[in-house]
Amino acid sequence: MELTRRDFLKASGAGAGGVFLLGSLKPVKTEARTHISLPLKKKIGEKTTICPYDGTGCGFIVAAENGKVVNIEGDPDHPINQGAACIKGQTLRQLSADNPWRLKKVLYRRPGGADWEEKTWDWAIDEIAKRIKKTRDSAFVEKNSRGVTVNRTEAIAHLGGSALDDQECYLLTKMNRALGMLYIEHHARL
Amino acid sequence: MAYQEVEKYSKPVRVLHWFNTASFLLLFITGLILFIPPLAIAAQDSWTRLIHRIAAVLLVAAPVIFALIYPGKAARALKEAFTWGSGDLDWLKAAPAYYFLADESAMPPQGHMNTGQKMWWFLTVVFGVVFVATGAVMWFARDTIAPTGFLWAIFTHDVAFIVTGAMLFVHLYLSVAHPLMRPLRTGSWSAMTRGTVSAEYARAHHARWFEEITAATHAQAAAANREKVLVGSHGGKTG
Amino acid sequence: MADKAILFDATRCTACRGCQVACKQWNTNDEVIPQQQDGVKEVNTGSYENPADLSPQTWIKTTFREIERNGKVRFLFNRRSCMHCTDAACVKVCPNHSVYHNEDGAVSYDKDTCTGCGYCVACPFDVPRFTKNGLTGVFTKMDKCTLCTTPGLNRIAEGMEPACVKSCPTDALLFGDRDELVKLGRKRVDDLKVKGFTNAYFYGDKELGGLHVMYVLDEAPEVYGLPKDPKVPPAAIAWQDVIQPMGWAVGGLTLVGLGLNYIVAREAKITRELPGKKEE
Amino acid sequence: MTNHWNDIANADCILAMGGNPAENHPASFRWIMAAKDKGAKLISVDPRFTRTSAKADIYAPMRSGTDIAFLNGMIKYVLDDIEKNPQNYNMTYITEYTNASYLINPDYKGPIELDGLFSGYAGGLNEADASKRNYNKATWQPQRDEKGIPKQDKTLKDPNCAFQLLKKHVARYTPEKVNAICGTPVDVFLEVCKTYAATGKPGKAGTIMYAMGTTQHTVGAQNIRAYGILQMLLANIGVTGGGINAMRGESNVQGSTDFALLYHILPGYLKMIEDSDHTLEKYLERITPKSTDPLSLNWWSNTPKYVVSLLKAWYGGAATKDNEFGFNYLPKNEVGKNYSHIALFEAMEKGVIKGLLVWGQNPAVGGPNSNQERSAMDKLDWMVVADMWQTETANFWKRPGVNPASIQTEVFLLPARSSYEKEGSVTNSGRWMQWRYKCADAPGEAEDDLFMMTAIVRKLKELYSKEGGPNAEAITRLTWDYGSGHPDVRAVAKEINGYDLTTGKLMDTFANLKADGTTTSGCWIFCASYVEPDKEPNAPIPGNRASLRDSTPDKFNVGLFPKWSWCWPVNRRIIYNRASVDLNGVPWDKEHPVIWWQDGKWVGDVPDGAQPPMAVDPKATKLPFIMKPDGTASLFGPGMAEGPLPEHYEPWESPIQNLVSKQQVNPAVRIWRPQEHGEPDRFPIAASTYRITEHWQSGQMTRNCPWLVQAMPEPFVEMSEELAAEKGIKNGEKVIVESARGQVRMVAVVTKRFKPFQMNGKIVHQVGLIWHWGYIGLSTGDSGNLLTPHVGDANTHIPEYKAFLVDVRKA
Repeated sequence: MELTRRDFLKASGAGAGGVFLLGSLKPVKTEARTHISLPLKKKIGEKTTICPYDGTGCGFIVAAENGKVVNIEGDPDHPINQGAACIKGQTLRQLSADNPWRLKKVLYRRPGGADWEEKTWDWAIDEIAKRIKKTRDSAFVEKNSRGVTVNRTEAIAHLGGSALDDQECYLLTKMNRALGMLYIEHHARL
Repeated sequence: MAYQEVEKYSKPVRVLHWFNTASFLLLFITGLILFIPPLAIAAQDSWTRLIHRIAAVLLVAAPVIFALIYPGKAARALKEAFTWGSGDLDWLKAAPAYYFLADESAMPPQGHMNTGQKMWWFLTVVFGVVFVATGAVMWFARDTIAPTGFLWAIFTHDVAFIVTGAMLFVHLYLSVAHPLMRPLRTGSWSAMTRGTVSAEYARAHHARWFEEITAATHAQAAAANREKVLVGSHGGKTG
Repeated sequence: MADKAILFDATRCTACRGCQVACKQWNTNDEVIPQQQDGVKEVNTGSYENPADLSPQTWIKTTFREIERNGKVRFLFNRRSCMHCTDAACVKVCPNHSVYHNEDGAVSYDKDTCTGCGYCVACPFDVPRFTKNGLTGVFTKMDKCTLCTTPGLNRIAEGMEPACVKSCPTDALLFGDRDELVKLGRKRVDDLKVKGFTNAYFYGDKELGGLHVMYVLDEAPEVYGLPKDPKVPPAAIAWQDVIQPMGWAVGGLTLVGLGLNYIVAREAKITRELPGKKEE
Repeated sequence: MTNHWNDIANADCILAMGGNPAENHPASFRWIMAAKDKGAKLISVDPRFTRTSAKADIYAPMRSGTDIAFLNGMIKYVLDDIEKNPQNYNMTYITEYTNASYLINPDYKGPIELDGLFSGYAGGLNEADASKRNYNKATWQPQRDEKGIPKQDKTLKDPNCAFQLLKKHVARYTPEKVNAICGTPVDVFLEVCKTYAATGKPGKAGTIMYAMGTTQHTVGAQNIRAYGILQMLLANIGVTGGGINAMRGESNVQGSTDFALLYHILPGYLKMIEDSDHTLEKYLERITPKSTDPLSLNWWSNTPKYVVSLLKAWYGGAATKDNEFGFNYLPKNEVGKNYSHIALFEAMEKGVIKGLLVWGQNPAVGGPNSNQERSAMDKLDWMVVADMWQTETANFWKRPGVNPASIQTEVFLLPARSSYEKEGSVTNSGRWMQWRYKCADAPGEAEDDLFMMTAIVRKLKELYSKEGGPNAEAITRLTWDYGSGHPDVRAVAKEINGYDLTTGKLMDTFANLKADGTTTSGCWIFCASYVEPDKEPNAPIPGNRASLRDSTPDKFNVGLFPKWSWCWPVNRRIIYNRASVDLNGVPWDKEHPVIWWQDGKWVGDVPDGAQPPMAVDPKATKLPFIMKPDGTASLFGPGMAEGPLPEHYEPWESPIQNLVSKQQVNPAVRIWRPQEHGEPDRFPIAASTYRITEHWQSGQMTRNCPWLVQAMPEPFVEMSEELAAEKGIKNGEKVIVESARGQVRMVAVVTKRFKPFQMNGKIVHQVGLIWHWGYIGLSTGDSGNLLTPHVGDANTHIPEYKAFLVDVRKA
């Protein structure tokens, strides 16, 4: 039988079938694919920091774009951790401003209040300074019972500092002692 | 001879057929993605798999609703799928000569469905059950079943897909493309679109059935409800 | 390019779990921080091992096991993540070839073409995890470790170690050419045997054609929760090797057959019934 | 730390006791592993099997609070072994560098004679009266010759010499006794002794890594003393891979201690002024140690220079010779009065304290007996909290079971910046002062603490100038010159370093500080940290040595990294390093030398005193322990509150009677709430609190991070399978743990890692609780500190978190 062109076209079902059949003979094992080359979505940072958790003092590199943290990983040059990090160090990025649990505003709780109120820095600093002065002045001991100048107050106490920077700790001591405070404690015992 | 038309499939049956055709094609196409990897890009965000599920629900729901409304028809149809006789064997013997050489001589008389149609219908019922069972495992038991169970469900589902897929080609081909099925208005195509076939066609290809219905007609001897079975000339359309 | 691999030395791991979060940090997993109290719905089931399982956001986790032998307790730590098998069931079974071996030997995947079909549950290590579409409940994408070769986050291509390896303080994780690490791993296991760890085992050397995450263990693999003789499940082999070609073959043969039938039957019909008359 | 983190790699044996580095200082394990790679042995002594124990060569279980029995047993082993095998020990070190040879006051009597007490006790056995719970230490002193130099017997044979007294003292702590007290199996204990004593050989080094597990006991300071004695007998102080190394729990708890955020000191460990110090002169007289021994450098004799330089830094031009450099601006502690953490909260409850300033601390979770500490805050008029997060302390008025309306305290909560949102330095455990930079923006209006305190001080200066007030000049004349806008942290760092007022230049070294008011230094030990730019031109911030980032190894390649950041004092990486060499200046360990006398000078680390070695120039030389008045390390320590030698006493709440003496509890211990004492019949189970890797302190910094919450989602109490079976508790179930102070509800972790102790035939169960949780934040739960008592160590008043009694039941 002679096939016309039209016949051939009509038999295209058979043609498609052939293609299908060839497909089934194709080796199944897929070749290793080369990497799809895309520029890194994250940059590795340049600025260094020290882990705020325990006292090992591991180094980290922070990458930020427009002030927003995109990546934090161990500082490979740091002699102590050499780029490594434990689970807490690896979590540093979740301490960033992106964490909705971070405090963003000055908050104030009035006496007997059931909740917080948002306030401004100026207001808070004014009020805090007034409270400190009032409490200090009303419970200030200039001389003890033997007449020795002691210039102290027990009415104001200080707690904390181990999560702060050296310079801040130093200034806190300076401020506390200038105010005459004695009850000064931080995490060293806890 | 005047064209006389015989109703082969009632309207609800036809509606069901085309409804299921649509669902099945949706299932077929969204399932085919697994066999034609370049199509995967079209399957982004699982929407093809969502369509697959919706179509699956429709595919199951339609016959169930049909069976609830027309329990008699459903029962008859099911019975038909599971009723086999020696005539079917004869048909199988005669089929190659018929379908390749257009030699009808050995063809035994056929009932409402010929053996080939019955095979298709039988497999549709059986594989429908297989699809539904394995599909249900894949859909609902994915988190709970052991991976092996899931994998064998996939395996079975996909084997069923291949078999039914191949049969779908055959079905379509025989319904609309096979040279003997032309012109379309005379045979299966007509039966599933308009619901009727020509009496001539019915007599030629479904002699047993034709006899059954004509015998019934004779028994009722010119009864007033003759039109119910033997429909009058559709002259306008077929003339 | 030579295959790369990770060598995990269980005798050096202290379970600090830096790797577990380093992976999340780099791959930006778990970015949404719950706003309400107790918003992280995890419970402690009586173990340090949390979360209880891998997830689309947890691609690697540290496992904890306690055993007691001759009155001595041992606290064993292991790493659970994708093993990057050479005979990878997931690669084998993936209908769309979305899961693939890349040039480093790692098993990576193309998230764009993953349909979430779930066939990769064939993994003998139970690693792939799926995200559900919140609206439809349909699984959308598979996720797992890519050995830090995810396009756009590919540390290896940038000459860096995977995030987990970099994070490890005790060098329990090493990254490098697989051949070199195999030598090192075998040597370490031999050393352990000399030290009296008679069950010491180098896992991943031969398993599944060679894993790209290998384990120096001082106990038998089962003690560390690793399957002794992992296999690609038959159903998975059946998929790409049998079902898919069978699909193509059956479909193809059917079409070929129908096409031939058409040609033959048409001729027959013309000659037999209506000589000279052309159809429509 | 006497040494530093990298130095651990040089150790031949590491004793992790009272600390769990794998859990709480995971990065440090890098260096433990490095040591192990070279063959070092790791010993883990802990009541429970920890992540550190998992990597240890030897694990020795020890009931919490029995460290001294254990350590005295080790000391006894060493002393016995010295007698048998002196060649295995560094006898030169012991005789020349420690006070082993000192003859002690013949009137001295110890616990053997006095059944658990030392001579000089003011009260009787188990004295209840707090005022009598102390010692007169006169009989503990060494005998001195007419020049004031201690009398010595370098043969160490004299029965009255410190060495022999120590030997006699520890003779009671046999391995069997240790086993009966600590519950440590005898064979395991002897293995520990043998392994660790092997570091006594010259050239070998052993390090002790400890943390709060050692210190948070009624005998915390004596526990450290026991470490000191052991390390001196093994010649492990001053050498590479040796030392007594406190692993600090906060990034800057070293710095905040150095800068004296503690009641009893001023910056640089200068003793706090007291009532009796009527004048500056009297004060300096009291706090400056004296020595007449020409061989003793007695570095603390420079104290007046540091005090005056501090006063000049604080009061500048207002500090003149005429007003004793502003001495009277500063307050004086009442003699003998305790202002420590527990005392502070007791005073708060009594209403003495009206205002509280809290800078990133959270005692409502972290404080002992937190129920008391939370309710004491009700008495405050006001509270200022600077923090990055909402804390339980700031929200004490929201605590469960309390009606906020009934609490009248005003609370100001100031949003703080994180460590990488501001600039400044922190000092790590190894005393490295490391600079960090502002790397990212802070959320909202968050400000750094520097800004807050500066704003407050500026405002106070304004108020006191305007309105006056008592001792107003102390505030108005306080120097605070760090720019007019946001305070310049580098200016503060320079003030800490100090200036030469005659030249106006930054000081180069504290050796040049003067007592005449011509120099300043805010903290003398940090002098030399920030010098003129031309003195340190290569630092990223020229002159700022804390910013140095050059990790070039040191001359001997022992991991000192002298050009990485800066370490106090004067960049000396290993303190007491003069003890690392023999009398000729040759290192005991030539493979890992710290310093070496070569060609007439010291090379290597910055030496502890530049004088020549003892045998090279016996006249000009100095004894190695330059911070001790006598120049030697104290095997016998006359300065301690409860005795010159460590003696075992049971914790305040203990399941058993003291097996060593009739003295049950440390006779000098401070007990605040005797009525809250839990009795063993009601609370039979020993308990301890501890921290875990995944969380940190009171939890704000970790409980608000989903990655960490996911990794450890709930607080738990760990217990043995045996105890759980006894109580019908299944792993993962909720249980109630109760003490005499309160109760907590936690998940039970039933584990093989806890085992009941066999104590002298009695089974003692022990449980362990973590305390990182509270009622505020992303993840909430109970803190183990609701159970801990208000009882403190006799010297430091550190609370006893680590040993108390509880009962456990199914919730």
